Amino acid sequence: MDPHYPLFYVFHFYLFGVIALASALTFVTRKSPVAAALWLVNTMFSLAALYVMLDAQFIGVMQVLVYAGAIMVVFLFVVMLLNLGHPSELADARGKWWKFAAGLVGLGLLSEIMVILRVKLPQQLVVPRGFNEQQLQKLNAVGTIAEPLFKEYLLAFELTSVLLLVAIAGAVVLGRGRAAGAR
Amino acid sequence: MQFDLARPAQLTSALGPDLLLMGGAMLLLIWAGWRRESDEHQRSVGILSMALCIFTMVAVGYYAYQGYTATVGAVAVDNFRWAADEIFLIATLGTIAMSLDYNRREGITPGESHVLLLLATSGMMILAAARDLIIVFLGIELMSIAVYVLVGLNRRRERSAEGAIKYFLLGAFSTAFLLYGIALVYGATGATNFVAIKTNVVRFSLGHDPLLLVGIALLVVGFGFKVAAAPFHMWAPDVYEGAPTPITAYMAAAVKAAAFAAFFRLWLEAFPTLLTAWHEAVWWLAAITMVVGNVVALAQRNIKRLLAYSSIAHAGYILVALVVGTSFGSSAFMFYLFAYTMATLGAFGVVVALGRSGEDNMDVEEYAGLWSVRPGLSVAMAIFMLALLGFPIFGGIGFFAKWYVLQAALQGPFPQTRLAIVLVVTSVVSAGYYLYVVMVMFMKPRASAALVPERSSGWTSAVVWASAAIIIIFGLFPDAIVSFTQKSAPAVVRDVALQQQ
Amino acid sequence: MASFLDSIGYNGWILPALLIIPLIGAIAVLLIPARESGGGGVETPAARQVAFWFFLLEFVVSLGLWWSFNPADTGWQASIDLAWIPTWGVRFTLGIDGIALMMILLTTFIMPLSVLGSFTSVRTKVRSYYALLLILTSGMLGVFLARDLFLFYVMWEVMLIPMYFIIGIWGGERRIYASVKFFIYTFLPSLLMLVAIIYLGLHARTAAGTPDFSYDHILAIGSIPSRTALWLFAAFFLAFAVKVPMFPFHTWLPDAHVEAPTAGSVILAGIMLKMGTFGFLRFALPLFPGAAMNPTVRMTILVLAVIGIIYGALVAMVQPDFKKLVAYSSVSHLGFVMLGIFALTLQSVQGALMVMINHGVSTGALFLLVGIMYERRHTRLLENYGGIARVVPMFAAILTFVSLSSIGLPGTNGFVGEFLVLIGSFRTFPVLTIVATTGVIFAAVYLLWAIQRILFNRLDKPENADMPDVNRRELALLVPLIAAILWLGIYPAPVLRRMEGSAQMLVNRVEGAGSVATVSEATR
Amino acid sequence: MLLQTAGTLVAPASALSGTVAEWMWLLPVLPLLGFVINGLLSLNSAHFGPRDPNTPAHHPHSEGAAEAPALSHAEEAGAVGDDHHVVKRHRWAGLSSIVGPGVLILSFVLAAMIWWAMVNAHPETPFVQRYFSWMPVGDLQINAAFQLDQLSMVMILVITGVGALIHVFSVGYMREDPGYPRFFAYLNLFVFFMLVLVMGSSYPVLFVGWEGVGLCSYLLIGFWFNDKANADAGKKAFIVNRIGDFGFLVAMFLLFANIGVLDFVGVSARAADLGAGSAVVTAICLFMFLGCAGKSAQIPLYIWLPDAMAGPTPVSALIHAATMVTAGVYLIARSAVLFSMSPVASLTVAVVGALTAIFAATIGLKQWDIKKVLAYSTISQLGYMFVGVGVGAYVSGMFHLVTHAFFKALLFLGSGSVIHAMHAAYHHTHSQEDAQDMRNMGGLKRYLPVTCVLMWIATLAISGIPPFAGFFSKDEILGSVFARAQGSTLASASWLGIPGNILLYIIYGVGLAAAFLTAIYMTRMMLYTFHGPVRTGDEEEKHLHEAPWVMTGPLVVLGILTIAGGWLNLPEVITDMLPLGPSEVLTRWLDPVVGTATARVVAGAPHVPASTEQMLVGGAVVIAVLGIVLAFVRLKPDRLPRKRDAVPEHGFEGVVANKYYVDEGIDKAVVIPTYAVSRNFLWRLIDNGLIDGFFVNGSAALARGFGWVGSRLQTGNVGIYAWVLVVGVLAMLGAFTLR
Amino acid sequence: MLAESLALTAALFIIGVVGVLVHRNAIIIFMCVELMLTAVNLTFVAFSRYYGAAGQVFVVFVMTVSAAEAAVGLAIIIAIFRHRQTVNLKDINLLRG
Repeated sequence: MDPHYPLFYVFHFYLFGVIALASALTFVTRKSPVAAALWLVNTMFSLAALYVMLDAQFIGVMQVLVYAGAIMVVFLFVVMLLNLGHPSELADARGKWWKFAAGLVGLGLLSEIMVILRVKLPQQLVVPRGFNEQQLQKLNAVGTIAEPLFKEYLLAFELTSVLLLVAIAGAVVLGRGRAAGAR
Repeated sequence: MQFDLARPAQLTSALGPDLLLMGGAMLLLIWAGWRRESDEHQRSVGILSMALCIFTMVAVGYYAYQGYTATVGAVAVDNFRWAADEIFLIATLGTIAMSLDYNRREGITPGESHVLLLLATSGMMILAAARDLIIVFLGIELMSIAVYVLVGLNRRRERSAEGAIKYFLLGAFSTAFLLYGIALVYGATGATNFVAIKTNVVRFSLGHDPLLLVGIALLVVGFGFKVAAAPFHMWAPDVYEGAPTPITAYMAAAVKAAAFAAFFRLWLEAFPTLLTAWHEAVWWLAAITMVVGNVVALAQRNIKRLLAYSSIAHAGYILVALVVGTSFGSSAFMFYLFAYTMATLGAFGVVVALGRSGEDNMDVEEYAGLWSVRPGLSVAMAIFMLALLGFPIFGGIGFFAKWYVLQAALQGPFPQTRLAIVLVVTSVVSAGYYLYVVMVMFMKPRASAALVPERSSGWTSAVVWASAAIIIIFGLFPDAIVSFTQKSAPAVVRDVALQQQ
Repeated sequence: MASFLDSIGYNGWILPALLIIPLIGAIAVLLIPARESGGGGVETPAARQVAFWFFLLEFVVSLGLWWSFNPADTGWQASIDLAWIPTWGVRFTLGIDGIALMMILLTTFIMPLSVLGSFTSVRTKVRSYYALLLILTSGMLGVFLARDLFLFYVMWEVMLIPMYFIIGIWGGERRIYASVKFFIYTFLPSLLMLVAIIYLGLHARTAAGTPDFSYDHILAIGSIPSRTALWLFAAFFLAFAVKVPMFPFHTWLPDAHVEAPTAGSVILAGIMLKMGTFGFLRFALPLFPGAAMNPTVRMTILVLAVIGIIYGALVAMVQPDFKKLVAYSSVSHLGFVMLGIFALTLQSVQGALMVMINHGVSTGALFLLVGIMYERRHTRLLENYGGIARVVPMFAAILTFVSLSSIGLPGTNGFVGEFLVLIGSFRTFPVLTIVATTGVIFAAVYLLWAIQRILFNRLDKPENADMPDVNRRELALLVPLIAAILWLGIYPAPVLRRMEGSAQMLVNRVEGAGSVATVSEATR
Repeated sequence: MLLQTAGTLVAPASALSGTVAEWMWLLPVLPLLGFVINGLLSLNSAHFGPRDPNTPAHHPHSEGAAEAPALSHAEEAGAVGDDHHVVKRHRWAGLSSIVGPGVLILSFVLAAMIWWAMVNAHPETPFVQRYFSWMPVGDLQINAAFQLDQLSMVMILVITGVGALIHVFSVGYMREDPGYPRFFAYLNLFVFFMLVLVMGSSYPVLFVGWEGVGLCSYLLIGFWFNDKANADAGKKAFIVNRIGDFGFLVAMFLLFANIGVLDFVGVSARAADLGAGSAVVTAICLFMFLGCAGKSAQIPLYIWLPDAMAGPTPVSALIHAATMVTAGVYLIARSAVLFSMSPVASLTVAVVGALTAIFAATIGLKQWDIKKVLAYSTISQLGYMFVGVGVGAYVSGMFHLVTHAFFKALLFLGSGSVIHAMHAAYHHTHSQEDAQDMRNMGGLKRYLPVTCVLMWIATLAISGIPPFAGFFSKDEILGSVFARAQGSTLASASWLGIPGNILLYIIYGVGLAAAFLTAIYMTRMMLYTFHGPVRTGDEEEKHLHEAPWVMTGPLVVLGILTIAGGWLNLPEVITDMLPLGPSEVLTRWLDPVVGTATARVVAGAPHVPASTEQMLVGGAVVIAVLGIVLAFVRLKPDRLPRKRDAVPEHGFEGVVANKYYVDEGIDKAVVIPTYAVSRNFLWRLIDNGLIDGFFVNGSAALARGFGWVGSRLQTGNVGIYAWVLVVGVLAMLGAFTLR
Repeated sequence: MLAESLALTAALFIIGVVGVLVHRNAIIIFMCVELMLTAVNLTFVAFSRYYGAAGQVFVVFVMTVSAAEAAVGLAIIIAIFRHRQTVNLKDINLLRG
């Protein structure tokens, strides 16, 4: 771990990391969608905290708003709408042998992905120390995002708008089904 | 002229055709929502969408004719892109034409469906142009989300919904892998632009950087899913069967093509120097895909599933062109894409023309003795089957496509003789099911109870005959297309390929 | 005659014309307005006349080659050369040498007869049937004419589809199985050959970097490493050996021959099988002399050929079905051809060519006769016949005569071919040849026994007692074959002279290069 | 190459050019013409073949027919038409009976003229006429050319002469056969091929005739093809001949491979290159002899000839006695140059000939079918001829060939008229009796006096009683065997370790023994047929009568020839004693052809002293007489039971009567196994089972099986798909990271 | 803290994968996918400390995408539920073979 991190950050990073991991595990093991959703929200929160620890305050806020706020609420809404709340969806999870196998596969994947921990970034590309701080000083947390977003990644940004449009249209086409389906 | 992509104005004009399509689509969306949905309305929307497609094709053609180029940026401006775009647009055109009849028969009224097709196509065009991982990601999502909806378009058929959910869940799942891959590649190279990635890889000699390798692996998974390469193909048969037939055609032709276009550009522009790293993996991917697709197809009795597996097999063939990893390979890929799109469109066109409401006659055996009642359609179907089989003259351009891929495989710095052998042997296996369809149509006696399929209205048969004509004519004189595709390698790749040889 | 041909610039247009006439014919046949016929009659009977006249025209036109061909000139003749796919270095190049000449004449000679043979047997979908036959003709001629490997491959495959449909639609009970088997059986090796062809084309790449598939240029590459040459040869060998068919690769043939309609069988046996041997003569041997003359390879192929001779005869002997018997006899005859080709003396090669022609004529005639029998009694099983020589003397006489020519009785064509093959092969491979010569005995056994069971013995099937004898049409199609049998048997000299130059050139080329190669093998 | 010189250079040099010999091509063409005409006539379906003799309508006990020799049915069905109330003569019979014999007589006349021209010209070299090039391939130049020399002249005369007689005879014999024109067509075709055989100027051309006559014998044996037995016999004849032809072909290959020429002129010019006594020349001769054995019914390939008696009797006379079966002898004489160079081969020929002679003679002792007796006697006599040519006495071989043609043709035609009479008789009474079995005959001399007398002459001739033709020819052969044993290249050579001279003495002894047996069985035949009581049955007896003149006429002519034939080649021994005329005519006549070869064999050995020779001759005569006497003493024609109440012989006699069970043995040892193996092993197991079933369809089934498994994995449950996907991810990551 | 973030990302991502493998409830599986996406975001953020703010920009895009996916996905789930009255994938297997 690089020294120029204040202990406060480090401590909370680990703390919320552990929380995120724990609540993720709990989330996976839930049978009831509602419980799962709530545990997922918990994970999202702790991730938001982690973002803050990583100097990405704006993203942290977004995380809370979009994921925890919007997306998960929609999930819960659908769960309620379809009345799936109670764990009556029996035999939701697979048998224990499947779970065991799944665990093994997970460990296998983990062991393979873990090679990325031998990471060493090309130093020439890494921004000079303190650069991020200066940025934060110069243009505030929002500005640091807005700068590249509207310059370098303008095209991508515009594309997201089309993406959302597609999503809306699609949802409408599918959702207007009751009327159409009734015919 | 050359676009300076750093300047928004020029970037915009570099994206001219794409923007034309998107903007037009948005207008059409408004028009579609204007009236309460009805068959006439969806037809009007559809016809307008076809017009828009044609405009866009013209625009693309104009850009290609002008021979524009561009500075390295978020998007590429080269023949590769234009050729791909034209193919997407042809596929879209055919799909819309088919769905005009199909929707009427199946009672699919929302005109937005056509607009979604257009938007998905715009996503593909973005994919073909994308020179930045983020753009690739967004393009794929733009395309996929629209297609998720289109698969579930038929609200009456449970199978349609089932296909949609299967496609959606697995699609989102694979997207996660793709995204993770992007993240890791970004982390390893500090860049998302293809060219930048390549230069960084060379500069900092990241050939064995674990981050990069894992990232590439995950990217292979993501693209492999989109192009339905074994073992990431499992979704394809079910979804193809469930989706409305025109949409199936669209997925088999355009979606696959778009994913491949991005795949090729990424591989040839960003990772050419890592050939040794990814070569073996992709080699096996291609081989397994060819074998699985062709062998499992032998067991299929449902025409849509059969074509689904055939499309898997063809993904394998195209991957062979990718394994070669030269500009020659990419032009072979483009040619193959064209031939394959034509044959697939035509084949599904026949399926649409012969279908009955509710798609309850998708069993190949239902075509027994078709020749005696619908000679035209059965001959056309035979042409498409032979084209997919890669048979000369009768299969028209299909043969040249296979020939081109084989030539690419045997040429170049690393001749892929073994892969070529796998390709031809599996092609022979494929004869087992393509000929099965032909055999049923021509040699089986017509069942006494079988009722004569009603004549489909003009649009579908137009698609069928147009693609048949193109297949046969270019099957006799392919030179025009060959010479164009030879120029249509990703711009940056040329020099790289030359360096390698 | 030759001067007249020159005056009309015959050599300039004949080869493309040969390819185009049948296609025009096919279109013409398809354009005939459909007339469904009630009660089992023949649909659109006009189609068969039209087709027949087109085939006749084709034959007449091709006949000019006999005079316009110059035996002294061993190069390509009447050749034309057009651009087709420049970016791939593929050209539309046609030309003939003595070998191709005879094969073409054989084809154009057999086709009208086979059409005449299926006049009454084919009653449904008549137009498509004859259209397919016409297309098939173009394909087959294309194989003999092609001077560009790409073009050759295309034509080679093009033959497959029409035959697939002809067998599959108008064939017998197990037609579907037979047709699919035929298709896939021949498709696999030809695709392997495709790979080899591409390899060659890339190897013969021009200065501009585009591949080059022209036969002559590929012939000119001397620099194929011997191991690679072996593999390439293997690819070509498989493709041709299946088509021939040689001994272990022959099992598609009985099914295809038996199930195919008469015309189909005639064409299969008469012409298509020759594609394989022609391929050996035109491609496999000249392109890879080193590999072909490699002692192991050569010996293996020769042994297979001899096995084919004996094995085919023995298996033919025990067939209950006459058509199948004839089919297996083809295996035996083509064994002689392979023996002659790989024994590689002038006599044996010439003999092989003669056997190719003879087999086309005789076996074609036999299949036609089987068809005549079948049309009358709707059975091909020998046990359902017997003693019919008395009711159908004309048929009996012709069948006996044709069988004798197939047995190789001197004075008929069969003898000339087999004699030349054997006497030529004896010079290089005496022992094998002696074994092969026993084939003449077995040939007599199976065919004489068969015709005895058909024509002779007591006439104990009452339903045979009133079989009608051959009618005018059948006579009209059999007489030319009989004439050909006698002519080729008594005065084959003109044929031999026309083929001699090409055969000689082949032998010299392969022997020369082969010996060099074998030497280098030894030194390596 | 060399043949062209033969064609262009030799022919002008020949003394015959410019004479009537220029027309020799007409000799075969005439019969060919006859064939064409008769063939076309026969092709009208009204009376093509016989009614099926086995159809119940005509034969109430057609089941019983199985045991009875099929021959009877054939003869009956043919000679009289199975039912003379139904079958009229063939519509064109009249025309055929003019054309058929006519062409033969014409070509005989022409042959005679050519012969006369030859007599005047004394050509030393053969006269070769080249018509067109048959198979010109590089250094293999085979021309369609005819060659005329003394040897072929002899054959031509025999063929056309005897042939003409037999044709005339057939006019009567086949009178009522429904296939009348067809018969003459075949017969003419046969003569054509036979002439090609003897006139061909090279081995391949000769081979054309060689196989052609085989074909005709096949057609003629199976002439009454509606009887399976006849068809079988024909097939058997053809196939056995083919086995011989195989040898002939190989001989040709060897010749070409070693000296590169196949025409007689060229071979005799180049033969020296082979080297006398070399392995090659021996191989050539042995393979060629295999061919001769097939054609001339020598051990082991004699089996077809007895069955060949299924054909009409004139056929047996012409093809299976007079001409075709002697082709082998002709071939050896023609190839004298080669055989004389290989003592081993020559000895082989002699040994086989001797064995055949004695072997066939023993069988002949026990035959009841009159034609079978003659058949075996033919085989035995052919054996004699081979002994002759084998020991290098080519002239004597040819001499015996000629005389044998006379008397054997006479015998067969005689038997023909006998059978004809028997048929007529049996036919009137619709009896089912066997018309060829001697046990049903007896005492026929009263009804067929002419036939009886003539056949006795022939019998004496064949038994070697002076002054009939057979006596001279046979004695010449035996004498020359003895002479060779005294001293020759053969005597000095050794065969399978046995010294040549000893072997030759043995052969001589065997020859004498065979002569003895010949006398016995021929006398036996005559006794049972013409003497003793009539066993036909009283009713039939009324209908027995002599044949019409058209049949007896040729018999008479042949009888005269049989008596006079000996004068062709009187040995000096005789001419010294009595002034009968010029001696050794034939020898001198044939000298230009076989003289050198004979000389090479004799190798200047001293001539056998006249005294010894006279002694030998006397001995031979005595033995023959003894045989006849013995037969007269032992055989009791009046005690002979009729066929229907005859009991089959037992023990050795039974074995002999059943021809040593050779046919049965071959059936069991060769035919049935071959068929079984081909059917069950090659076809069923290898072809259908292994290649097709296992490899071809097996691989297809395998692919389908995998496909089935694959589609079963497609359970429709997305979870599974996710699993597969993740496993793929695992593999992919592994591929990239684990290395 | 790069390594830690990467490790945590991997862990969360794979937890998501395992969740997809063990669950049969469409909604829960979808949630697992969402978890995987978020996990990736952590990586981007972690890299953004080294390569500048671009990483954070990507996170914004990812969020948008997942929002869009959520909209469509839930619509689809509702559609299938309308047909089958269940979102349990083991009952959704008309399409097979």
